Amino acid sequence: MSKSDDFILETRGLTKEFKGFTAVSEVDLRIRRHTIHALIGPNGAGKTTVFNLLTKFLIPTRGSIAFNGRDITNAKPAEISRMGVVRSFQISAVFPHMTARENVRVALQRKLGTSFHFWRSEKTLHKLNDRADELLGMVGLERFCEAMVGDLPYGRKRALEIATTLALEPEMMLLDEPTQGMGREDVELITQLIRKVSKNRTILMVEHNLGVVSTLCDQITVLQRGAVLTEGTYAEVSADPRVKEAYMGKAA
Amino acid sequence: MNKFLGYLIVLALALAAPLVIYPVFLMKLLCFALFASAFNLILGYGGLLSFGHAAFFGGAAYISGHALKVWGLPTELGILVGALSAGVLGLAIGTLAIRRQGIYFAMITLAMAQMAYFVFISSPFTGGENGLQGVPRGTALGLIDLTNDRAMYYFVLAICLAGFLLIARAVHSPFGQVLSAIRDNEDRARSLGYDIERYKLLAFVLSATLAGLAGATKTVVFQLASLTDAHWHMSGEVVLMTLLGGLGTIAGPAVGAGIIVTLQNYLASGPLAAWVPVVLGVIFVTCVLSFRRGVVGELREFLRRSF
Amino acid sequence: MSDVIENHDIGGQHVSEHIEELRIQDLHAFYGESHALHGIDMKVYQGELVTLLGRNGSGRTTTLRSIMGLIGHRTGSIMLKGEEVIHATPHSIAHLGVGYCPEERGIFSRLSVEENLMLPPRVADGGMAVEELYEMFPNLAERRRSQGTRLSGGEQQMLAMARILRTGANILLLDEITEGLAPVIVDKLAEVLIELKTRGYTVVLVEQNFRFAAPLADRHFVMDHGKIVATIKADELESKQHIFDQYLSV
Amino acid sequence: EISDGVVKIGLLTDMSGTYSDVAGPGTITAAEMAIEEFGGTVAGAPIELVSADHQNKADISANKARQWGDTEQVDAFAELVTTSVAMAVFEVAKQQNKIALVSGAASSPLTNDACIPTGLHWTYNTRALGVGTGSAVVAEGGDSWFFLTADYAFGEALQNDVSKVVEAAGGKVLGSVKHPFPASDFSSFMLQAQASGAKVIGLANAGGDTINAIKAAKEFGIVEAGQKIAGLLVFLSDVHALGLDTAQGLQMTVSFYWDMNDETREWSRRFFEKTGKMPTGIQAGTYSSVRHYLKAIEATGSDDTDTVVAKMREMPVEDMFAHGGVLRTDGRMVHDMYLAEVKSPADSSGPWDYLKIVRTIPGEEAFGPLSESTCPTK
Amino acid sequence: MLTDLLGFPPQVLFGQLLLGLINGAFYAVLSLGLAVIFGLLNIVNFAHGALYMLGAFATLGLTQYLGIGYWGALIFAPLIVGAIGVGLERVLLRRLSGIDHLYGLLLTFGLALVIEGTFVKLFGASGIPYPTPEALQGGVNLGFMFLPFYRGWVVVASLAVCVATWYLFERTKIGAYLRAGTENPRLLQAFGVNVPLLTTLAYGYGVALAAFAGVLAAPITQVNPLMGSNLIIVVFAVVVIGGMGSIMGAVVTGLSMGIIEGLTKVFWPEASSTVIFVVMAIVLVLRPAGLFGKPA
Ligand SMILES: Nc1ncnc2c1ncn2[C@@H]1O[C@H](COP(=O)(O)OP(=O)(O)OP(=O)(O)O)[C@@H](O)[C@H]1O
Ligand SMILES: Nc1ncnc2c1ncn2[C@@H]1O[C@H](COP(=O)(O)OP(=O)(O)OP(=O)(O)O)[C@@H](O)[C@H]1O
Ligand SMILES: [Mg+2]
Ligand SMILES: [Mg+2]
Repeated sequence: MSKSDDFILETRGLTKEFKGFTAVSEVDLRIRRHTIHALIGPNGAGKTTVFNLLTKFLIPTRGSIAFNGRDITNAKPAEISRMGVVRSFQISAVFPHMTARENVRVALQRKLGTSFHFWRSEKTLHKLNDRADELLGMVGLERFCEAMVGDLPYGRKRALEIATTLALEPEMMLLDEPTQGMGREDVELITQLIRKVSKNRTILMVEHNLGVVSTLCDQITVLQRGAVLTEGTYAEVSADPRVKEAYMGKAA
Repeated sequence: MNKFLGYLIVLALALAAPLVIYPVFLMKLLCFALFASAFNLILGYGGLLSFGHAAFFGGAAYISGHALKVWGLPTELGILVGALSAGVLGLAIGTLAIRRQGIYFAMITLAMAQMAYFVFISSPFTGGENGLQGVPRGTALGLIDLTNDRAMYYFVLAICLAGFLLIARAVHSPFGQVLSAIRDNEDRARSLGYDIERYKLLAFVLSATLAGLAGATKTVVFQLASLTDAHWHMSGEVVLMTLLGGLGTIAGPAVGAGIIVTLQNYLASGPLAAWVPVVLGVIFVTCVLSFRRGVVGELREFLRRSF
Repeated sequence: MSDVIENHDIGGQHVSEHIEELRIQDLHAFYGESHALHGIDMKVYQGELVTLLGRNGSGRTTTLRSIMGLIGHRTGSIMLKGEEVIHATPHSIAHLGVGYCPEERGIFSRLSVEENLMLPPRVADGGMAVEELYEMFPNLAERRRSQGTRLSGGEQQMLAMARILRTGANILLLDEITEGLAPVIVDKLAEVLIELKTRGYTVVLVEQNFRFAAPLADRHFVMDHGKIVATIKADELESKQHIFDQYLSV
Repeated sequence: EISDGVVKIGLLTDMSGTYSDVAGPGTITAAEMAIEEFGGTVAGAPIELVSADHQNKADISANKARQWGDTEQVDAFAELVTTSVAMAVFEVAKQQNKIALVSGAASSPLTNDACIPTGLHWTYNTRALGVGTGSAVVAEGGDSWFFLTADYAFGEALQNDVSKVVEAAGGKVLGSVKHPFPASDFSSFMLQAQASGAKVIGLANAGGDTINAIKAAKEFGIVEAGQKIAGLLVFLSDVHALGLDTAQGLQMTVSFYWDMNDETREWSRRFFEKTGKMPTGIQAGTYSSVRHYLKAIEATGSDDTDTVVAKMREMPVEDMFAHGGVLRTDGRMVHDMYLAEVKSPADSSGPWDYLKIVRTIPGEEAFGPLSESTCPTK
Repeated sequence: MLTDLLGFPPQVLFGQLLLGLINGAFYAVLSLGLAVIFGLLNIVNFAHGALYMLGAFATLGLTQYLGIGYWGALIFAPLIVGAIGVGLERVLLRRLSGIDHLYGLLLTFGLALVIEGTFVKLFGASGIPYPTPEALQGGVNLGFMFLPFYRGWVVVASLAVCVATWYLFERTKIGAYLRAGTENPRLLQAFGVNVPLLTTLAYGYGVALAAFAGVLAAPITQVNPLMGSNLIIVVFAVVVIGGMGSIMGAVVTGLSMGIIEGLTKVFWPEASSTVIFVVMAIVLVLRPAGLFGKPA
């Protein structure tokens, strides 16, 4: 298998219609292994919908999705997560009534295979604490291991979410606007973090912050009105007048 | 260490209690405490309000009653059969209900329980409105005569303690962790690869089985299973017990059950006899308005604040 | 900061801008037992656009929510158009002509896009016409019959903004309105805000996107740990860069 | 010879539910009136009455009775309205060897398959009700019947007993419909009864169900259209609730009516002074059963269960409720019953003047011979 | 012959359908009130049955003590009970805003116990008769059944109330406020809508609807302290089948459940009190948000 066509995820003719409204139409997406791939486009272009299709939160009207050459069009959310595809949410997704450590541990715990064991002590999970703290350290949350997550500020919750996602050691991560709602310093932190964790991983992200996109992403797909407008590197895409007009405006 | 001491004191009290207090009353209290704790497993820790738990409590009561009276099974086995069949019923109802949330979950469980009630009221083996009377208490382990109230008490205490321990363990187990994660944020738990329906279902079945254990034990104590046990008022009562004691606390439901059972028992023969529903109503209203965390929850909060 | 503010200080063109639209004194706010604002003092004049800057959790949203009367426990003084509103209910505050665009957008899922747009009662004359708004946000026009929460993240943001422009409110409290919007739309929003300023609206903007806020604002309030730690006028941006560095970076 | 130095009677009744009017607080008053007659002491020991609300629930009753027996030295249980309660208390009484004086529950199985040696069924039973109303109605030409039956044991027992009587008298039962208990709307069942073409619609239910059924019959013009309603268990308080306008002409079998003779009038007047209501059969029966129980203790000087029960059987029941009443070995207290008809508003002189006694049904006829009883310990 | 086929004359079937419709009219008005209250307060109003009973007692009281007859009661009883509802909301329910609706359910459950218990204590459990208004006495023979005029009036009056309510909630601005208020009352208030007042009025209105049903019921059933206690759970099921908070759902489901129940009474009478729950379970499995509910 040659390097160039080693695509970890491929979609063919992916389409989603909502009651006569086509949110995603005939999208052929090919994501190369071990790259950071961005999905950008105007509001309502269908980025989140594509995400939901890939992660099985929505069922495609037509088209197919293959992960590592396997057809996953009809898989369930939990299944693809176990296959190694993990997503983050546009609105922060944490377990607010648990501590940060417990949040991460819930993700680590699955691999132990004891999650149905209601007769076993919780202490059997303590052996995961070191790994959990290490992950929290990676996202700059070492001081918050014991904190109740509900009380953390927004940016911290996003960071925690990434730590939790990493705990699953996913082969592929899907990040929906990972820097949304963050201050400059947090954006910086997350950008570095994504770069750090992208080693040996494939990342697909939706992002409106072009600064982040330009520094991080190897490949960019631009969606407009549900269809692919163009694809290429940041330089290629941002030079395209159609992209400027439809999406970037003065920013480019 | 302190906690351990606390448990020891409670245990000692439980062992000594029948010397002072009427044992049958204590047994009733224990059974309801177990029932409420089982219910708390699904509401307090699973975040699912079941409004049909009476079906498990009452169903197990009837089945173990039948097993003991008609089939003549030994007492332990009869209780076990009752509890397990409640578990099976829980599996059936749970499979249907578990995909729904909030008020819809409550309503589906209520609907299924009403159907179960219909079955109970119309099957000949339950004795309909008259109930299943004269269930033999039998012996424990074939040795100890359970017609003696004291002996029966220790037998019930052992069963209920086992039940409480199982619940306490389940809450603080790997499974319990996943369960509280699911309660906090279902979508996230699913995206981490957990098949949340199966976790909820397991919790539901556990809760149903333990509720059944309570119902079956109660049948043996009173030698009687009746429609009261399966009526929707019972489902309501167990919610009230749990809330009054403190939702999502280990001791809360037991305390709540204790308060309600005691009240019902003592009000019924006092001057307030005709006012029982009114008095209970007033208690619930005040409880909801002024100490929502429940007795145990408020106590814990008070201790937390003052120390 | 001196109490006498010269005309040029506040970036407006009219003398009327000396009118205090909003004055906050020693504002404290609490979430349950947790103390979120520790004594805020600020003034905003009519026709002015100010920003609240700060890190995540520094209390900017809480400040807006306090002004709106949405925080149960608050003390101090908040004067809106000369009226004390610290004890007022949110709906009476709104009727003073205040429009609020919340951080979480708050689109009503049981209402269609159009119903969402038409929902807030008019609180004063001079709101924008619906057609004008649809022109401004064509996405909304296209999806007007959709259920509100079926919109994409960005579309919801547009709807949240559009809906308060219709009511005639002339004090706008805007919380992170560029969040999740495509750069082209952000550009458009900047134009809108400039237009609003010329119409004499008073705007308090909470923003992360400094690139967006800097050219629009007359003054910046920098917040940290529930306090205002610095006030920076538009023309001092460069000279006071160190303050930004201190409070906004790591 | 009196155990624990006190004679204690535990009265279990429905204090707030469906039966609180026909039984309820009034039965406590009635029992107290019986105790007062003894001046509060019997055989030198004080008489004590404790009471509790059983909420019509078998489990609550069993629990309470057991506790009374175990911890409060209660010697006899009284009243016990509704069949399930009576049966549950029978179970306890059997184990603890205590006396159960049933005046509220109606099912005839209490002295048949479900009987216990110390369970005494006082006021009436479903058979007696059937004999009274059933045979009277058939005799008047109502020879085809359709039943509206409460869907529980009591309703079934009532329907069975009445059916037997009707068929024995040459009538036919065309069908029946079981309705949920309790039910609020009877129009639909009435329509089915109407469609059956039966001459008589028998109401095998009680309390609120009977009241609502009778109202529905009136509303839908059932009686005008030529069918007759037979209320099989109707109490004075039900008539009071229905009003004479609706209830007039209704035939019913009663164990007691306040306005039968001077004795009943005198007692009922005293009862009325205490409660503001005229007594029902259950309330009068409670008085009678408690009084007879105390008389037996007085006579034997003992409160030992077996001694007392034997004495109670030996002595005839003589009071304003029953004359020459006989307590049989199956537990049945055999006394006269009465067939009554509800007066028209014009015939009534005012509140509580509701019934006209049409016929006295001799005890043997009402309750059947002992040989018919299927009680194994008779 | 149809009779042979069905096992009973077809007239019975028509009769039962009509009766079902009449019962359905009660369910519709009661569940409408519940739906309104759930819609805006997010409270499962367990006291609804007790308030329905209060409506009937108010009718009785008005007649006995003030000499106001049925027609006056039709207006005043809902007003009086509605005012009681307003009081309950102001004093008690208000304090539960913003917390889990479980607590609302509990509080109203407690209230129902208190109200019903008190009335049983005061008036006994067997109920007090209330005469059918003179103008509506008698009935008409429809051929397949005798229709009392009063029952016909019940259907007409209920439908009128239902249509008016539906219009109010789905076609006016108030309706939009109510729906928005269900979701995010704080924000709606921040837009300038007096939400506390809206909430109070909505509760009062829902309660008044219950009382209205109580007035309609008074001449049919007894005026009985427990008349609402068993009805509530059925009405509750009706609301869920229709879709919690859906006005249209409450009305349509109320009527159709009445009819289904009527049919069951012909084919399998013992099951008539259970059939609604069977329908509910089926509906919820197939359409989780109820027939007319919008999925969240
Ligand atoms: N469940 C749904 N029903 C109907 N329309 C929907 C639904 N979900 C999304 N849409 C529509 O599909 C389009 C694409 O939405 P999507 O959320 O994928 O956009 P997006 O590219 O993520 O935009 P943004 O950058 O604003 O988040 C939008 O116009 C949206 O209104
Ligand atoms: N509902 C709440 N309950 C408890 N604490 C809260 C709540 N909302 C905010 N806080 C706390 O109040 C403080 C100020 O929060 P606020 O939301 O005002 O910050 P912000 O500056 O708007 O930040 P962000 O960028 O996260 O929106 C934070 O410490 C936050 O954790
Ligand atoms: Mg999106
Ligand atoms: Mg904020």
